[in-house]
Amino acid sequence: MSIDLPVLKPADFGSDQDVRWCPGCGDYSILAQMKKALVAIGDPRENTVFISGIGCSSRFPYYMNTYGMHSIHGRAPAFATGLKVCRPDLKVWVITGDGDALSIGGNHLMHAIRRNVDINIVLFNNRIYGLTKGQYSPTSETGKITKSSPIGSIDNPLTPLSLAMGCGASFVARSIDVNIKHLGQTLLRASAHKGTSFVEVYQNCNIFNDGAWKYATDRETKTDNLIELEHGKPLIFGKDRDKGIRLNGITPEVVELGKGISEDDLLFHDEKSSEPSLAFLLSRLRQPEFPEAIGVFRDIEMPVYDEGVNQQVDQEQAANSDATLDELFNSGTTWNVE
Amino acid sequence: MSIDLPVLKPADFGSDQDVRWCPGCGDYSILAQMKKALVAIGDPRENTVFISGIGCSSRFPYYMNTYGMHSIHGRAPAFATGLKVCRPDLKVWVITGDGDALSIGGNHLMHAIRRNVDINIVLFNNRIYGLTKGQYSPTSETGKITKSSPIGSIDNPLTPLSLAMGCGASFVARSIDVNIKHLGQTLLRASAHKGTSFVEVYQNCNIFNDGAWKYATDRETKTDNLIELEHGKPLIFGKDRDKGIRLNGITPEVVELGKGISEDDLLFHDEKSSEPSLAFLLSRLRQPEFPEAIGVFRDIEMPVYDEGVNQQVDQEQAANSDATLDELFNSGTTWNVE
Amino acid sequence: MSTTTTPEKVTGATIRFAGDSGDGMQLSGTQLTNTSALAGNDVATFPDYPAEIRAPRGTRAGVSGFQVQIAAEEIFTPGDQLDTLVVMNPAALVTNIEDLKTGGTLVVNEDSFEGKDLRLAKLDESPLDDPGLDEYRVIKIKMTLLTRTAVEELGLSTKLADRCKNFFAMGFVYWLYNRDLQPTLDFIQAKFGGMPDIAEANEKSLKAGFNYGETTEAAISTYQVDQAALPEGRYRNMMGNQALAIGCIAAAKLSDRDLFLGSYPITPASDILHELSKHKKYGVRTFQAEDEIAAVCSTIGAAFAGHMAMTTSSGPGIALKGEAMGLGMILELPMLIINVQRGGPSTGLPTKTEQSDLYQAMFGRNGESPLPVVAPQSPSDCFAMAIDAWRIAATFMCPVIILSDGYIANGAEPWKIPDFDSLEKIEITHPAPREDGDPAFLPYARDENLARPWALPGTKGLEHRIGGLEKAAETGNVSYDPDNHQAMCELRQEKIDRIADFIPPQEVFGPEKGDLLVLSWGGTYGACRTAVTHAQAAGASVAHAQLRYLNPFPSNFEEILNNYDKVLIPELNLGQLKTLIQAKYLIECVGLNKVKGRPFAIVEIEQRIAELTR
Amino acid sequence: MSTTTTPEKVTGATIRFAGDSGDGMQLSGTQLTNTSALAGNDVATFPDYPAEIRAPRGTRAGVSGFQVQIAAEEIFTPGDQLDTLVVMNPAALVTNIEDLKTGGTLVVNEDSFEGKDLRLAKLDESPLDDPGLDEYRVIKIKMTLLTRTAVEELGLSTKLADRCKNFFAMGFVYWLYNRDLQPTLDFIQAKFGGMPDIAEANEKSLKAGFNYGETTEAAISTYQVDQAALPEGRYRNMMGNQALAIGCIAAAKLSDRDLFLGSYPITPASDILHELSKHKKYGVRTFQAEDEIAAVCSTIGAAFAGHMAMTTSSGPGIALKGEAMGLGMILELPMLIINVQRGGPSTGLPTKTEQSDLYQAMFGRNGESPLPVVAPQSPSDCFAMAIDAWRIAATFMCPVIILSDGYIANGAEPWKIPDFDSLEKIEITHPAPREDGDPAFLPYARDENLARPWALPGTKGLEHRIGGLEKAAETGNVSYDPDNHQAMCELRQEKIDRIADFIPPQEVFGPEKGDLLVLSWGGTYGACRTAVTHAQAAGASVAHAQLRYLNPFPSNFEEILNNYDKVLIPELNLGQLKTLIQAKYLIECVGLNKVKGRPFAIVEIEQRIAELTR
Ligand SMILES: Cc1ncc(C[n+]2csc(CCOP(=O)(O)OP(=O)(O)O)c2C)c(N)n1
Ligand SMILES: Cc1ncc(C[n+]2csc(CCOP(=O)(O)OP(=O)(O)O)c2C)c(N)n1
Ligand code: SF4
Ligand code: SF4
Ligand SMILES: [Mg+2]
Ligand SMILES: [Mg+2]
Repeated sequence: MSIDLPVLKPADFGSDQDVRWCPGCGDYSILAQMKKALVAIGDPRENTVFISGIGCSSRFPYYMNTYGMHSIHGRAPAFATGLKVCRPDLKVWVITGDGDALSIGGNHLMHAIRRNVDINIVLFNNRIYGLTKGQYSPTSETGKITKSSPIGSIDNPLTPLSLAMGCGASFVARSIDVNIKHLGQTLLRASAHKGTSFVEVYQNCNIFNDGAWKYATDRETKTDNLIELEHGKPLIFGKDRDKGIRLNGITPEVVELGKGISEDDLLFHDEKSSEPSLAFLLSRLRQPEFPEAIGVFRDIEMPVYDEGVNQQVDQEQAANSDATLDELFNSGTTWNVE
Repeated sequence: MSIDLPVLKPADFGSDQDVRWCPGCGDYSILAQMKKALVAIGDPRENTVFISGIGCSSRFPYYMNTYGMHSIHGRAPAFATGLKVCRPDLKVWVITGDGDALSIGGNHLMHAIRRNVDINIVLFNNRIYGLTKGQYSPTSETGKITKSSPIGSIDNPLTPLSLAMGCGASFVARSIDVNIKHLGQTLLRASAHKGTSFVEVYQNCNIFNDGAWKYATDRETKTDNLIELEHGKPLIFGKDRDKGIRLNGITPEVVELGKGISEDDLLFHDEKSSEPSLAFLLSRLRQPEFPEAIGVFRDIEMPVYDEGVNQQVDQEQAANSDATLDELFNSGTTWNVE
Repeated sequence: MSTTTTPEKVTGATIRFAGDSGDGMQLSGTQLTNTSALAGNDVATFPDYPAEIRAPRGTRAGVSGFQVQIAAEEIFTPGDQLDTLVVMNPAALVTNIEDLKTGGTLVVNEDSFEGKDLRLAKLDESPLDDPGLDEYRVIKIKMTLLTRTAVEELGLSTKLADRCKNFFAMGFVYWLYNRDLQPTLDFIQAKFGGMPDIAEANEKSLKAGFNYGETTEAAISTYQVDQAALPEGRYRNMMGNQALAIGCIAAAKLSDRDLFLGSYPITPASDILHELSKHKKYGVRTFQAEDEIAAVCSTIGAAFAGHMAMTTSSGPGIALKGEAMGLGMILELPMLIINVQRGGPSTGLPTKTEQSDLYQAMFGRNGESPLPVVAPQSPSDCFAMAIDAWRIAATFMCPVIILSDGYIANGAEPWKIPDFDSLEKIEITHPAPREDGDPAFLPYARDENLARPWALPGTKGLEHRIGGLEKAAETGNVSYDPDNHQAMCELRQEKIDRIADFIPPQEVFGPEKGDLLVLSWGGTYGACRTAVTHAQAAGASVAHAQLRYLNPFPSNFEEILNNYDKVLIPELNLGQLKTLIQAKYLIECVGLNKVKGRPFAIVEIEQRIAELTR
Repeated sequence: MSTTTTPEKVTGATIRFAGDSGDGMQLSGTQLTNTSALAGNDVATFPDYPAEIRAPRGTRAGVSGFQVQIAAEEIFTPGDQLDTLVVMNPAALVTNIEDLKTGGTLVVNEDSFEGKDLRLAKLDESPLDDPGLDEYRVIKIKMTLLTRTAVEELGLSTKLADRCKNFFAMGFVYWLYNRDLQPTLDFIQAKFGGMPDIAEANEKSLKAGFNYGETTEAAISTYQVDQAALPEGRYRNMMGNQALAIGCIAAAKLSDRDLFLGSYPITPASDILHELSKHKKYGVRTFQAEDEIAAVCSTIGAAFAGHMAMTTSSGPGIALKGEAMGLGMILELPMLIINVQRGGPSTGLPTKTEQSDLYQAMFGRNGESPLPVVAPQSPSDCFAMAIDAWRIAATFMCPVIILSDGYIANGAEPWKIPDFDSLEKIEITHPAPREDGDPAFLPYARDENLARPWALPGTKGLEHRIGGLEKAAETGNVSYDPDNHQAMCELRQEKIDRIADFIPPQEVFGPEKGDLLVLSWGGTYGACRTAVTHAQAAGASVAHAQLRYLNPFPSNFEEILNNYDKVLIPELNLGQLKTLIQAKYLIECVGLNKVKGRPFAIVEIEQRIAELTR
């Protein structure tokens, strides 16, 4: 039997609410790519749920014509876990910011990842608290001057992907708001993965932290400052693709190709490695010493939490298909009073 | 001028409160080693503060004749941060359990580590919630049968040291309750480190999870199942010290020494490596595939949070030594009413 | 079963086993309870143990007790003063003796009153030498020695042999109260069947204890407690937490859906998690969350999903849930939030009971955030209350708070087992899918109860977004409109207020008008009901009202309050219900407030009634 | 400054700038405020902006407003109805016009009423064509064009040029109200000095606006507001959050210690963090924590350390702090917990004001957990209240909750600057070190205020452990003793109750006895005081009491309440103070409850007074 399903367009995924981000905000681009990705994914609108915390980024669900919940600050992964455990039939996306996910919400992020709940977490990293008007965030660089750090912040920044690896993440990727094709692809990969997909998106907040990712988005500099990961391929970068990353023992170093160094000498990417050490090492490549990696760092199979829960329930139900409530009521020692 | 300070004995660090752990609990040994370590460290009792959360392990401060706070569940690092920022003159220890630190307290642990607050965190890992009578914890192995997981838990366990590395920890170590010498040494190393020292101690809960670390403590098996890290030394283990860990690319493998493999082929430990990838890799060595590493994984210098805060304050005070409150009151535009 | 002494008939007895935490006193008490219930007695229990897992052996802090009242009439509490106290060591003796009635029976394990035992209990002399013991009927038994001898032939280690002591003690008490050994023998087989040696040792010890009584005629008299005249039916013993768990499963099935529990362990609520995690075959999903916040948030997620969602905790954990409970309130999704109260403030007295989280339940959230609050009155009432609470939640689309307490949670009493089919169904409808041309779905439209529709993700055409910002009436879109905000705040309040007409009217036990109304809520029910019964029998003009619905109050409640000259509110707090009632009805009430981590004794309430009605 | 029209003398004026969030309205309002204050007027402000950082340009949701009342007499609010409204676009016009007095002046930027502007505001026709505008004095100005022309010679981009529009509007209003341009010219130099082009453009625009008024005589009359008769002294403008910050620094210094703030950003409390983080030179340490829980816990750590410790947040964040606040209470350590309230419940209306967290402050913790609660009445009162609160905390060794609100936090008024030396010191003593032979240190011993000693880590011989479990009197060791628990619960309550004798008695404005008492707390002060003043002038028998101490109530409070036939409690909630008062004093009160995210208008209170006193 074949039914003609109406083919949705990206605009069909937009709600009737006015988008209220600042003009020029990187969030617009992510919204646009998400709508396109959903078209490609092809699930009906009603089977998709967006859950967010609080922050500029977390307004996202309001703009999607799917089910959605704009929850409280930092806790979106926990709402998503409850929802997904009960309704494994739904596609659940978590939209969060660097403050929402890594500051107040760090614990829930960590546990969703280690349990490997089948949800897709997209972290809009603008290295600032946007909604509360510009305090430094856990990803802000040390020394950052903001409203709450007038002579520079002291905190060492977190690297979200390293943290995810520390929690045993099964899918980890990074993309950039303005790399629209790459971003779209990355969202599709995240959606295809079974288990927690964790995607960091470099996002520009043009009001409070304009240019935070300039080095990664400027035409001139980006090819030198970014390295695009491809499974099974050597780590090559540079405008002329003439530079690469090589391992010296366990220490990465930048080398120039040619001059006796060939592609085979380079580090080869393996997103399927059962051990996360390579992915961890790649997540530690940071500006200005190294180009920063984008793409899929890790994509492995691992037991999925909500599947496990439902398997146990199904199994117990199958094994006790005749269990009645009266049996439950009457279990243990009972006696009659006449 | 030399003053004869009274030399304290371990018992001097014990309070007058009855120790209320179950007979046979691994916590006793840690308590004993801590008292000895404090003698060796040599600080006066009044300059040491123990802060804990809630759990069997978190009763620890009551048994120490120092300053102490038995706070609320999971939040000890936050109390310690406030204390240390205000009073960098004090030695602050955080005592916590696998539930306290990694379940409810995960976020505070993560942020204390990334800020590198100068505190020593000792995590008693018994892979169970002891105080609440035996539910599985974030370090319990998958499939564990407990009161709250009657047909086996589904959650993937966390590796505390990998998590710490994911947060950019500057000092990370592991020891075992019954390896009393090693434990004592490890506590001393933690104390000597400036910044957050994170120490995981394998601890036996003989009531609810007896034998969880049997493989690492049994006379017969322990030499094969543990590898003791030493800075600058190759990774050798086994009863006859005839086995080692070698890197194959970035993947560790167990090899037998001799048969063409010499010590020089092995992975050498470097706790001072500026990049955490090696320490991360070592933290991923887990039973039964690999021996598990004990000792100091990482010990590097990194900016220390409380120092940074106090430097800014000192600097601002020095630069404005004549600042008066009246100046503060009168700043901005003022006018007189006559 | 025969005995040489002719038993003395009594209408009831209160018995307490007290010993070291490692001595198995909880097991002894539970067995005596079950055996007595099977014998047709009414029973009520009160376990009381230290916060430590194994507080240092032999110390006062390590004493664990289990009290049970068995009776030939309907009872409501585990009893005030003890008829019989069994003590396994000096620490147990000194910490429990004051609860023993003058003339009561004190059974002592003589073997553990050595120097070391005394030292651990911080005693210089043996309390057995205290002349004060003369007021009791003291029965000293060398239990350790006798138990060892009884199991000798099995060749167990001394340590294992000594573990059977509690069965010896039990056996002796069974003899004293003419109990049938069979239920406990069955239990031993069921529990230790896999370890035949242990099973046999326990059996032998139990019988040895019983026989010791019979053979030595240690006591002048034994007792017989006849069957209580409970209503006809099939019964089982039920503990409060267990009843909440089973009640919730029933509620889920009555509303034709699966149950989800998001919880983080905490004393004394954990047993609900433990119990529910056993019932996956009934479609129960339990999620042991990383903390209480994740627990409640996952619960909200599950409610959004369309499940019967619930979260359980105790005071400190509920404090952490406050922010998310506010979200649950403004989202208007149905769910249960169960607080098994314990001694506060802060970490407080984790294993002790108290009723001091009523304020928190009513007011522990930011903004105008009203939620219904209900409180079961006894262990078995937890079953009915769980179903009631879910009925309210589903009908009015709101989280409902259930306030239980440690006393109810761990106490046990006979529960009359209902037929599942006899329970009233909970009808829930979800809006149907819509097609493109259909009118827009309004997620914040209202039905006659002011409830909004519960639209389930996955339903075509009902796509909608919910969140914590103020929402426009009907559409639920974010709205900063001032008048809308006022209207929505009032509407949410009004919705909760209207529940007053949905719940049953308040009942009163005793005269419709009179000098005094004793008003109680939660676990103080038993003590209050009993005290009022006694006072009524003594001729006082006093009635008792047990308030099971705390927010909103029942619709006829004000009228009732006005029917009495005085209102006495006994509470295990410093006057929290009193505050609510005075604020709402401007009726001055008399508080009777106890915060000792223990339930009221009946006599405490009787005394106050006497003072107020004299 | 000269003007061709002779200004009309008025006792005051209420002016609002309204435009797009990007139009710089907050700056315009602030400048007018400062200039007027410098001119000797009393001033009071009310900024009101959307929750989004930049809500979509030109939409109704994106409108940002700043209202200021300037007056020649003492005023207490930013005014009800507007004398002058400046609107920069159609959205601003339609959303603000209803607040303009009949006959009031409407200044319009005519240039932004094009098709696109109308569409963004969801309008089909230009509201300028609405005949309803006839009731106002409408002044249409082509501000965009005029501003562009004014700055033309500087060769700025159109975008930059258009950014100067607000200075043009300001200039025009300065002309209308006879304001001195100099303070704003100075401000421009200070702020934009580094960008000479921008500075010059702003200057030119400001002057152009002023000159436009003068040249075109756009208005029939201009206004002159004379100096207000404020008490003699030196003044500055003070916003509530700023005053709290500076008050806390002062409090720390008055008690001779450094200040620690543990906080997590949240609207509308963040500015306290911002302000304090600037004052490291006064020994202030600010810790931007990972969340509210870490914030309050670090605060407790800092209090243990001996600092003046504080944490700041708003409703949802305070909800998260509940558990730790309970710990702070049982630890009996001094600290301040500041809640700058916003519209609730849940995330609610983050940028709007409300007073709905009083319940939460009083009751939002598990167990019996009383804490003092105080509430400043106005922006400048925040300074005094911070010092008061810390004095209570340090004297009674307890956390103190300060309830501010968004209205106070962002509002500004003149503050009479005190001499630091004239402020009363806060004496704190810490127990001295002890030697080995000295008597044991008792961390829970009590002084005459029932306060325990504040022993600082690092002090020899005072080593002690504190925690959340119930503690034995005096020693502070863990205690499960039932009687001790009751005694400690009562003692902690008693300690807070005794603060009633420490705080000043309640004052009343107006007759000592009478028909009506208007009772207010927090930011409703100004509207209530003004309304009562008016009613008194009209002959009503009405008095006003502003309750600055909410827990405990002042010692003479009951007596005062009994002196009036009726008590009216206007609150920006559904009746929270009313609940507390009725529960405690059994006096029926009349509520006037508004939850619209906005402060009371004076007339709303006047009306209710009239009804109740007629
Ligand atoms: C419990 C609570 N605490 C604090 C806030 C205030 N708050 C809202 S969003 C936010 C941080 C936003 O930063 P981020 O997650 O990076 O999102 P962005 O706005 O940058 O997209 C904060 C602190 C809140 N709403 N709730
Ligand atoms: C807010 C709160 N939630 C839950 C609890 C109950 N609780 C106390 S300790 C604990 C876990 C203890 O596990 P762990 O940290 O591993 O310590 P252990 O007892 O094993 O040493 C829990 C769940 C609590 N006291 N407070
Ligand atoms: S403040 Fe920054 S992150 Fe927020 S909407 Fe504006 S540009 Fe985007
Ligand atoms: S329960 Fe386990 S961890 Fe706790 S005291 Fe006993 S043995 Fe130790
Ligand atoms: Mg951000
Ligand atoms: Mg543990």
